[in-house]
Amino acid sequence: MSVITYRQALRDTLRAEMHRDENVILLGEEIGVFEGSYKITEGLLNEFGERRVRDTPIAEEGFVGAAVGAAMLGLRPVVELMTINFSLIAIDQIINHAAKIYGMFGGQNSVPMVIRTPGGGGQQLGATHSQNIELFYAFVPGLKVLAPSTPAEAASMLRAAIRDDDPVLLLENLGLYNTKGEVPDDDESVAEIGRAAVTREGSDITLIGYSRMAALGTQVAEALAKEDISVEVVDLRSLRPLDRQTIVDSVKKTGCAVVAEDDWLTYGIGAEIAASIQEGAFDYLDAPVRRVAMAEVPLPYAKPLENAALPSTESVTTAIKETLSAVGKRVG
Amino acid sequence: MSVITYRQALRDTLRAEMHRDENVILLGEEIGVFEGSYKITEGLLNEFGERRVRDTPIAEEGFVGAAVGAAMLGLRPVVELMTINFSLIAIDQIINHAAKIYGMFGGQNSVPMVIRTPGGGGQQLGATHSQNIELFYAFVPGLKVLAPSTPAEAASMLRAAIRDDDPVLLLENLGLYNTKGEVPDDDESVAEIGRAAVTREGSDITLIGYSRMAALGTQVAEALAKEDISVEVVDLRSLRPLDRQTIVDSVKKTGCAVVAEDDWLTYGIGAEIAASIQEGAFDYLDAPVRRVAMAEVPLPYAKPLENAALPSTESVTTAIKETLSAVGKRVG
Amino acid sequence: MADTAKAKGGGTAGSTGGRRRSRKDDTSSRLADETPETLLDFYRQMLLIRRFEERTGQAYTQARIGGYCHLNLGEEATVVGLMQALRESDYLFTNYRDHGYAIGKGMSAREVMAELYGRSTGVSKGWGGSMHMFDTKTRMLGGYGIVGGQLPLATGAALAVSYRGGDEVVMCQMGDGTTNIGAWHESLNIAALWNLPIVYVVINNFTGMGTTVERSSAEPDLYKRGSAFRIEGERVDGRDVLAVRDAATRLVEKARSEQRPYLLEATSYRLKGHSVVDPAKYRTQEQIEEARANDPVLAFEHRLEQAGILTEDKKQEIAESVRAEVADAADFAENSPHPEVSTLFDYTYATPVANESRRMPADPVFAE
Amino acid sequence: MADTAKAKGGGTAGSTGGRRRSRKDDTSSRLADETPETLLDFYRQMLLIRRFEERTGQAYTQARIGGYCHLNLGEEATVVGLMQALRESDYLFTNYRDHGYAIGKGMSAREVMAELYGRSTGVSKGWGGSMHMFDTKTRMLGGYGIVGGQLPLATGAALAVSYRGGDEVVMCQMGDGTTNIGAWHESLNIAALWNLPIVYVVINNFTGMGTTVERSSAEPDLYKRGSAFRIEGERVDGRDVLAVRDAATRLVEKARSEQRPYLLEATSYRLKGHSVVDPAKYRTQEQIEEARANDPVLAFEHRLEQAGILTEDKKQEIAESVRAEVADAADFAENSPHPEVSTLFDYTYATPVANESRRMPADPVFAE
Ligand SMILES: Cc1ncc(C[n+]2csc(CCOP(=O)(O)OP(=O)(O)O)c2C)c(N)n1
Ligand SMILES: Cc1ncc(C[n+]2csc(CCOP(=O)(O)OP(=O)(O)O)c2C)c(N)n1
Ligand SMILES: [Mg+2]
Ligand SMILES: [Mg+2]
Repeated sequence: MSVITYRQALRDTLRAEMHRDENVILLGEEIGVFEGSYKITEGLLNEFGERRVRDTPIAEEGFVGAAVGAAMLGLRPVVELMTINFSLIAIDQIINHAAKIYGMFGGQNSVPMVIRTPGGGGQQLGATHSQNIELFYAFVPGLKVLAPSTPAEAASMLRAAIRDDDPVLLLENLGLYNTKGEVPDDDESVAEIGRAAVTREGSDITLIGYSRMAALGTQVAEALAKEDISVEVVDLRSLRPLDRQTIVDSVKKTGCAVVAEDDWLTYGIGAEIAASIQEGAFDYLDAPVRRVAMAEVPLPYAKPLENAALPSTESVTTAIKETLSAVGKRVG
Repeated sequence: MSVITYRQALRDTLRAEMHRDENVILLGEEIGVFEGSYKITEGLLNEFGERRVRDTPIAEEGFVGAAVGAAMLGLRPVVELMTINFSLIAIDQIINHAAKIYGMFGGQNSVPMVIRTPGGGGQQLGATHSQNIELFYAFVPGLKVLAPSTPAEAASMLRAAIRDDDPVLLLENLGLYNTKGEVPDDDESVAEIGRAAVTREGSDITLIGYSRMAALGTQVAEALAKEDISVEVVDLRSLRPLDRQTIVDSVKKTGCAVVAEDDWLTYGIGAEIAASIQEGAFDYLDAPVRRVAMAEVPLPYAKPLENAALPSTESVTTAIKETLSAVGKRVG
Repeated sequence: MADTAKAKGGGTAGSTGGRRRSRKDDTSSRLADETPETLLDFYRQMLLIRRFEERTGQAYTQARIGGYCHLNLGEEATVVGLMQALRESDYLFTNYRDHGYAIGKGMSAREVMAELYGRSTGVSKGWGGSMHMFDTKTRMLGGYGIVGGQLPLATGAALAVSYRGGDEVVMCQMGDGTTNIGAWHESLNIAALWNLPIVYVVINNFTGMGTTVERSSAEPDLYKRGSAFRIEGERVDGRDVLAVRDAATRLVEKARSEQRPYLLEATSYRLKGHSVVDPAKYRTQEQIEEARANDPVLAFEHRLEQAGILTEDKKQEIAESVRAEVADAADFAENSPHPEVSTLFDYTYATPVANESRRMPADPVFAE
Repeated sequence: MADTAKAKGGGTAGSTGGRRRSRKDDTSSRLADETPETLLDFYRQMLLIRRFEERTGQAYTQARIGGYCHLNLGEEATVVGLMQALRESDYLFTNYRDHGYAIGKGMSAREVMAELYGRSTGVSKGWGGSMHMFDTKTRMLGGYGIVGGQLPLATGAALAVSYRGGDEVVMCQMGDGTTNIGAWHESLNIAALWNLPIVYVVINNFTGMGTTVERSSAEPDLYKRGSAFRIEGERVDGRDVLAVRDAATRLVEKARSEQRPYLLEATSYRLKGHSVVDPAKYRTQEQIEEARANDPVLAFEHRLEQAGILTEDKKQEIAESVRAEVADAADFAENSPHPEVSTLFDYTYATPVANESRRMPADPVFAE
């Protein structure tokens, strides 16, 4: 076991997979000479050369589509999109092409590729650079969408994504790149796509999150444990397919739930979680599923406004406590 | 009152608004000489000339963005996107620009424009041409999204959209263009954006839909009335803002609900409806909110497969009856 | 060699837009350089596409075929000429106007017609339909319905070839209207930067659906648009099958040996509307007559007859064999099974995955 | 007139890529044609941007400014020269590297600095930050952070001008890397087709973030890329404020009188990294020295000194006045109020609407 950052876990995994399989190539803006806008690919151009680590022009649609075409011929391209906001320029190639080619042509040709891209607000990047739009990909059959919340998950999910024969979007997070965690030395674990995980057991309430909000959820749970509130944390890990059973099983045990998400509330990821819970655990629910999400505005640059608009440990804590009051469980 | 098609209602309204306001111009592929892929703009080039009815190159990002820029200077462009599937090429200009400009620059400049585009499967157009991705726009603060289900709604909503100072996406539907309905002569009604409507009163169950599924919902309700099942139909009409209160008030009355949607189930529009109902009518719900939606596959071309994958009167009827059984209401 | 225009990295600008007719003169392709077998083979292939598409149009109006349906009528010489330039191992990507290409690249008329009928014996098992012919064996990697969508894909396929050091070439077909979309610019730039073995082929039928090339492309001499990437372009008369073959072969072989992209524009005349349902009311009488006068199948037939290569007997024989092949294809399609509803979830993912949704519309989310 | 290269509809291709240094020779701008007032004004404007950006960099490292922050250091002559070409009524759209342009188009250093500090006195009321300077009064319609996003917008603004028959011109600034994105192609094509009064200006600092122009643009002579649309292009030495002003004025006035688009490329040298946080480790020592040697502010200062126009006194006076203006701007920003959290929902919609969400993160969906 070593304690490394989420960034390092991604980098180590990319490197190991490139050594393992000659078909793995990297494409993206500024991933080579500049070593990546967030330095995930640091050192890789030096080690593998221009043939395998390709700086692309600023042409998201073109190079994501090129990755799809290369994958059709059997390469396993790993594309970096600098942030998920820029994926909107490439979305036609992702949704109308990568996600469709296997099915639309009757299963003749798979598209083994990975798109790595960070979401995350809270960096004062303003309205166009702070969106969490993983929903757009999680919605689409034919894609697989993974959202690691720890360095160990980042490694095992990236490994799974590269080895999978379908297009996988790996949702990273600006706010997590510097977070640290234990990752096995000579790690070879491969995450199972389509599985959520109970990352902390508890009995009073279920808290469901993914990516940054799963990490934040664990902190909230730890803090509340000191107040004798026992929070069970479910990390969704896979946004498509969605593992409803793990969520519902937890809620059947606790009787109530809060969903924490970094995107906008209306139609956000949490809507599906709440809808699924009421369908799957209807008779077990003692209070409505509560959602904590971003205020529904174009995210402002000014720090006080941005802070107010984003979910936080405070707002998640409030939602948990109010839900527990509603079900008549003692709080604090 | 005249009985006209949904297509005619749109055309008449475009024409009247162009006469009313010189700032209204039309942009889109093949809307002029070709008179529109679905003939909504038939006759308008002849009447208004090339200055106001502009055939664009096949360049969705370019001409949608040009409409945004023109709107910034006070024109009121109405853009046609041939189908919503092609909006993915323009989505960066819609989400990162049209929806952001008012807020990101501190409310200095509004963007009064309309994007008209049809969704709808069931025409054997295959996986890339049969998607219902209104979710992507309904999710985004800064946009307004309307979904008319009748000719009268098409007219009053298009009028509202053109006169509104914000970017509005008007979701039309391939399956509705030929449907007929009453529209007032010299119609001047302007829909209120952000309001749902109870389009049929009932007491046993609430059926919620929008666009084609609201129209289909009315048919189902009429058929079930013959079996003495009283279905209240809520037509969402506005996907953003979403009128939760009207939905919840109906469910408080009936005690149960089915959502019918033409998009994929997981993370679809119905997820938010179900989530909102369990939050707003928790103590009134006698059974889980049930959702009827498209099977989660890239939609196949072959008719038997396509038919099986799409929601229909049968599947909506089944869901209603099974929900009524679950709450112990007599069925049929 | 046929009359072609050339632009080195885009050539000189300032030339006029508008239609440019190539006349049969000294520079046009010479029959004398070809064997009669070759010429008759090309004629038969062109006629097969002609009859196949006519039959497709009928079947569409009889509702045996659904969705959008775009025909290659009027483009037979272009299609056949282009396909001669490719080796079996070369890859092809096209737009939705793809029936002729599918046949030309080696799929059987039967399987293509079955795809149009949406049957499980179709090349894409009935999942694709008219716009989505695909066959890994013959290396036609799709028909695509999103305008310009095939360009990044084809560019990426060329990247894979280049990465592996293979000697295949990728051909990427598109229409004139497609040169205005962003994917065009991004793809050609990438192909030029990375020295990819690909030939982009623009079929210039002078119109998108109803919008003329002059009203949609600010440089209507489309072969010159490679200039923005230092990609050499050529224009060829798409009604002349030999000229098309020659130009395409030359550029494909250059792409192969030099490992860089080329651009070929083939002018052509759509005989009917944009798709089967389009009555093309926007066309003038003059345009209709122009298209008819430029019918490449009749013109080639006439040339071969004049040269004594196509005798009346031979003509009858070929007509009959083509008729039979098309009839057989339609019968095959008609009698083929529809895909089973039980296969609906077979092709969402190549790697099976936990918790994949397999819910039919009426099913609850949680099965009891 | 300064040394400019010209391409008529793209001109001839085949010229070499790579950096092209313009030397001060006979063709460079002549001081003698200008009044000392003009020259000193330009010098002061350039120095103001220089000092403003240095201060911005400091404030960023002191965490007074957040987000991404891109400076105009090294581009002062380009910015000032371009802004001279515009009338007050002309419109400007830029990318995120926009502080200098905002000041040059007429915003006060105070309001621009306040925007950087995220204060409600900022030009965009603190909602935009560094990348999003905007002011309807001075007709700078934004600073945009999505690469290429401003191109369709600016094109549409020119459409509105043209539709109304106005005599304004739109200037659309961007970086070299931006010429590779699809929006470039779609926008220039539309502008040329529809005869729109717009000048696209490419600031070629020879690099995106760290990727050189040769590795990202297959035609690295960027001013020639207009050839794909028959748009005439010119290149000008962006270190020479007079040359930039002359070239920009000429093209802006042509766009105005002829009602059509033009393309201007200004070569320039980024003095620092891509953004404040970028140490630019990928730059060679030679490149760093080259950039320093090409410092446009020092060069212009030196020229004015040599010509006896900038005396030591004058230099001190200007330096002091600029110092004071920047210090005042920073004080103003520092002492301005933060936007109130109660304003969070003020700018989602221009037309108020029923059922708009005004929920804070901890609020339930249904208020009691
Ligand atoms: C992105 C996108 N926009 C619009 C359409 C609708 N559409 C289908 S074909 C077509 C015209 C294409 O013209 P061209 O490229 O010249 O090809 P042709 O049909 O003439 O062969 C259009 C606009 C589409 N399929 N995809
Ligand atoms: C669509 C998009 N892709 C990527 C980025 C990230 N990005 C920001 S600036 C930049 C480089 C731009 O280079 P250039 O156009 O030359 O402008 P410069 O910064 O040199 O002025 C990149 C890739 C972005 N903001 N938007
Ligand atoms: Mg065409
Ligand atoms: Mg640059």
